[in-house]
Amino acid sequence: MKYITTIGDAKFIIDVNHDGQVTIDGAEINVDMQQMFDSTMYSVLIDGKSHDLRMNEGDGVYAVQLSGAIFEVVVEDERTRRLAGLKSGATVTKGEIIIKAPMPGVVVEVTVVPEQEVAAGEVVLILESMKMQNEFKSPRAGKVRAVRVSSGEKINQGAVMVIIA
Amino acid sequence: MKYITTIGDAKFIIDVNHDGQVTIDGAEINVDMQQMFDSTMYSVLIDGKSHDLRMNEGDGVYAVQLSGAIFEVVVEDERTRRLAGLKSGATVTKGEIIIKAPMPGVVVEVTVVPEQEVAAGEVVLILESMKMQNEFKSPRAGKVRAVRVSSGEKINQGAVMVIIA
Amino acid sequence: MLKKILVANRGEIAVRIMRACQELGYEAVAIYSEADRLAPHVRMAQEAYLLGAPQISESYLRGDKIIDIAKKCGADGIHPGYGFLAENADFAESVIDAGLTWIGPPPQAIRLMGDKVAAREIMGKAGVPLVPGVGRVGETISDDELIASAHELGFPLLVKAAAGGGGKGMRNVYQAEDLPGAIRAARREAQSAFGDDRVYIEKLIKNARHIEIQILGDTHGNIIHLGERECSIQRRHQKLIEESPSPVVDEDLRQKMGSIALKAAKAVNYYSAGTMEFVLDKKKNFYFLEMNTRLQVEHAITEMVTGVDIVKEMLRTASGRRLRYKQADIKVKGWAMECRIMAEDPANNFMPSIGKIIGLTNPTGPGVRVDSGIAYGLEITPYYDSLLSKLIVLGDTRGETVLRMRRALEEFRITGIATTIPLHIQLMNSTRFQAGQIDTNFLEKNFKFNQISDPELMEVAAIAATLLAHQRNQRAILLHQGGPSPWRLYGRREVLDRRIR
Amino acid sequence: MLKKILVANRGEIAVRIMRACQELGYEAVAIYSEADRLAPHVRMAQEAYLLGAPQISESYLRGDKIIDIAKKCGADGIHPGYGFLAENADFAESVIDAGLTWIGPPPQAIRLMGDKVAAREIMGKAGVPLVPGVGRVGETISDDELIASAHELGFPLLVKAAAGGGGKGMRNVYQAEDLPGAIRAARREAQSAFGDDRVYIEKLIKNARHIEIQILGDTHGNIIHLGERECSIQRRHQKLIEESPSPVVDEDLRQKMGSIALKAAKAVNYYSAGTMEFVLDKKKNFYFLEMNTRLQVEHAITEMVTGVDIVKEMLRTASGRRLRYKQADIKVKGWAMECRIMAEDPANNFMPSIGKIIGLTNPTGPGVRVDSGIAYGLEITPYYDSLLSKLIVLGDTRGETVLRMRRALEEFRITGIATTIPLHIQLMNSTRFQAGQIDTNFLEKNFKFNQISDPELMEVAAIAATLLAHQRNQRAILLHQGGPSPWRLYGRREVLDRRIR
Repeated sequence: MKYITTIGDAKFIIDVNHDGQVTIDGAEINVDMQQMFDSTMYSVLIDGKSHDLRMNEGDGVYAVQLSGAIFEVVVEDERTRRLAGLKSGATVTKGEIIIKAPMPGVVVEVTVVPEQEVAAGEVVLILESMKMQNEFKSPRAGKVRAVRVSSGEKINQGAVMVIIA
Repeated sequence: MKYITTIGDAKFIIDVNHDGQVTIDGAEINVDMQQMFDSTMYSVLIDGKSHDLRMNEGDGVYAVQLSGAIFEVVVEDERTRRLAGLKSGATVTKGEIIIKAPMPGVVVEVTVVPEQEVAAGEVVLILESMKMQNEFKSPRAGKVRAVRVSSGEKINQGAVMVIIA
Repeated sequence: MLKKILVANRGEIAVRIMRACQELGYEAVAIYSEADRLAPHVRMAQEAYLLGAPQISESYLRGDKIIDIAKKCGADGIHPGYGFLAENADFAESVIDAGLTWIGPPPQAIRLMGDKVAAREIMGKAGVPLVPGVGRVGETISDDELIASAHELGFPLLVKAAAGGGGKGMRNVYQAEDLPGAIRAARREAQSAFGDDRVYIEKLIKNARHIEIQILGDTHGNIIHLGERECSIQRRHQKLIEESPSPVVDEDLRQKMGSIALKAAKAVNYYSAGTMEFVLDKKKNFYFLEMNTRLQVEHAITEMVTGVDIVKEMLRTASGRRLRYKQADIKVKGWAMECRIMAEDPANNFMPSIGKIIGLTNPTGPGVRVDSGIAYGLEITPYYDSLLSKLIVLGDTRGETVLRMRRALEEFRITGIATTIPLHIQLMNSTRFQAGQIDTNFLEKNFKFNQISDPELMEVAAIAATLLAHQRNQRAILLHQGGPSPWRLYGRREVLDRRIR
Repeated sequence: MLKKILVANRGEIAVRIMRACQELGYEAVAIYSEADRLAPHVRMAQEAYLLGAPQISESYLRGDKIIDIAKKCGADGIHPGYGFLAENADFAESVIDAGLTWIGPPPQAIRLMGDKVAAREIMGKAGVPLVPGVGRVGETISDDELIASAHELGFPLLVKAAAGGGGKGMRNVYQAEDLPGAIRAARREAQSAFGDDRVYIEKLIKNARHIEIQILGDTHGNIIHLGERECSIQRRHQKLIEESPSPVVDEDLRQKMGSIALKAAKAVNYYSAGTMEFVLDKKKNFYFLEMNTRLQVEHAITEMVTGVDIVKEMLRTASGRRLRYKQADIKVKGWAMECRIMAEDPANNFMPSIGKIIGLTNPTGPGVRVDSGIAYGLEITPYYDSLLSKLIVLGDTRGETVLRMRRALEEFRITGIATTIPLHIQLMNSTRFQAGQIDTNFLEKNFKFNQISDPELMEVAAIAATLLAHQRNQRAILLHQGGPSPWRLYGRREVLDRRIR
């Protein structure tokens, strides 16, 4: 199967055939990838070079960590491309943005009010967790549709905090 | 439920009731036992004393390792006692003894032949594994019923090597 | 003589202190919150007692409960570690009043140095050089007055909380218009962290290094310093990497700073372990910042280069024994460095990371020490500081130490949560860092995380991700083909397992 | 200058050597058998190449393949570690003939010292004291002749293989009637281990200690010794615990043994790392045993007390550089000890243990170093030596070191297989061991494993086992109550998981 794999601007055409033969941009390579016991670590030998890497997948993006670098890798084949086409109505530039708490914490301050216009990168909320105050910013310009939490409130992981439209 | 728990000659009467209350030899104790993520390690708090131990069960015997000591603990309740009663026809002092390979290896030497009388503790076979030669002894006096391997043979884990009757 | 020590802390520092107890033949007593039942400090202690709910106000800050437990279990001393109750003079006094040994400095010294404005005044009187600044002991200065004084001091400057420490309630201000907001933010943070919103302002020394001197004393008036630590690699005033010695401190400057630090310590009749923090400017002028009246996170690098076990000395001297060392015994040998491994995601603006540790390999081998508060299978919760482990390395030279640190960081594997390990690897690869050209702005001004575009590494990442995606595709196709077969059940189970773990 | 090193070994020593390579900026190349694809040495290397099937004859002993791989991948040097090909002079010569750098001693020295009978002769001529014994260079002595000579020497005596080392092909004989059987057993073992059944006999020195001197030299004729190691804690001639310094060697004896060792090394024009092994009797007379012409398992304790990185020095001097140290630079500071953690079951006559490592916590903290060849999830196979890890500890005094070792052993957790950790803990608790009253018979004569009857520990074990049995009972009852419910499925799954893992 042929894949179009991208890391930022870099693009790789990788072909994996039924015998497990792999080519990258047309050049054949010898790959041995083994999943380790803790399931997010992999040992990869590529033409004799040994790499120990950590890999997690989320929302179709593979986060690969090796030698201190973290790459966000997008892998597409015919089918995923089609799916991407179907989903494209719901991308960040158009739909609602729901800012959820990535972990339990205490809301230190909500810096916006409903109906307020916000710029891209503007701080909307400060959440304290692990003794640190973390700022949450709007990923794009828009209008605050709802504020679901208030200062001093203890919230759970996944709680919806602010919605921007 | 009441248990009779023995370690060698030492005997403990331990009662665990439905509310999780525990008494040992009549004295109530406060126990919090937690299984760790790797499943054979346990953290046990007994009346505030903290113990980190390793525990494996095999053939009804619990091997407990803590602070460098290894104890073989036998736990019996009414039911297990009854079962023990049923099984008692097949104990080591009477039945056949099958000496199996605990791991793959190479047979260095078989020091007995079929029909030979052996004493308790007599070496019957030497198996090399992990660069070491390990002697296997007869656990009791008896007669060699069968020898299933020969010198130089590579054998798998669990292979029957010698049977003593 | 002490026999049983209650360690009023958690995480790596509780483990560190318990190791010292065990190596001295003392019994260690742990305290724990409901979130920490399976934490290493509970498992390695001889005794362990529950404090309460996970929130620190219900657990590790409950001085009353802690003293109660100590008395009930027959502990004869309390070591507070750092953070929590370590710099709470009232708690120290309560411990002593309860007839227990306080393993730390005199409560009076904690109190005096705990108010940074008061500390500045004492240090100034003792002849210790101070950064120019504005503050008044025991008084709240209004925002307006601070703003007015700021113009006299000039920019850039630093707004600092009078109470507390650990980099909280601090803001750099580069221009006048940012000052009111910075004062508000600092007050807010100080109020939340220390229950005291008093702030003061100090001139911000440009291109400064953070240099601190470790102090160690006994109750017989003997007090020595153990050389310096450089802690310039900081983010939002939180130290991330420390080293000893400093690349810019020579023997002459070390002795000069050391004797000033001792003078300052004697001004408050100090004993036990403590640290004098200074800023050092480009001309090697140094100014007093604050004193930390406790064991510090970064104490281990000083242990590595001097051979002095600071925690054991704290324990020994707390029961009235004399310091085992004189100033002349202290020789700095080799080069030590520490990387703080935090549960924070450097790729996501250092957002704290929580979850279960599903894989853990601590680096080992020559010259490597790990002081860690985590274990395989442990749940990292949002209630406490994000420090997981300290990776401490000793080499003959700074060059060897940096190479060894990089090697050890590559060996360090924590899976299940995000950590700062990738950041540290990138820092070790930075040529400016390698050359020792660092100051307290380095991390925020002269270094950019994740600007790696090594084509070979990218190719490896692309191949690995593609193969994993391919494997999943294949499995998905097979799973959709029909009824269960042994092979397929196996595949399904694997997928399930992966999701759960 | 070396740039890329092939490490012709596996396990902890391959990891150790690769760490040194990486800290010197060299690339490391691993070789591996089919059983070792996921082993740490493969994962940490920059490159890794498959040798063949798990059996050592198909993999780690295939010198031809190894040299071929080195040439193909552009390695410029080979480090053999210990065991396997390390003391194979023919292999060393082939490496050199292939134009690669041999990171070890001169092949001629390996050859001379490899035959223990020949080595005795050379050492005797060089004036090194020898244990009285019977042997002839290059000749097989018949059993009858050995038996006849034995009566002249007197009992007890030692039958030893002329070839090889590592404690293989050796038998203690205390009375004449056991001699013929011992000779047969030693020949059998020697034939199997070294392909050479020649044996000789030596007087067995009673109550002797095993003391060895570490040697380090360069190709410019500079050669120094790094003091002694005591390795008297042995089982079946296999070392289990080593320490440096020895409790009975004073500076005077150290210098005497050191200069004899250097004299012996110079007699074979030695360079690189090597060890002279001696027995030391109660009157502090010492006798040459054998020379190990390679890096030794226990080299790390010498590194800890001298500060010399022996592996880095081997790498540096192999490319013609001069030794960085002179004899006067070598000072023994502190006390180091090593426990060998083996995959053997001390409760079951040290039977080797195989299986998957399902839990692993290496001890860390001050003064602790672990050189390890294992990792979480690794399968321990029956093909190789049972050494898993070396736990190495440094303290100020022997007392501190023993306490620290015990603390570290308690922290060391390997689950999934049996290990010698419990044995080591019990040894650290032995008062005779604590007092340093050890000799090579200590473990087999003066120490009994698992004689612990501490009532508190027994009670804990009884309670824990009972609660686990109770929990299983309860679950079994619920499982038998009827059709599946979510709760019960969960329970069943857990049971399954436990059985699998």
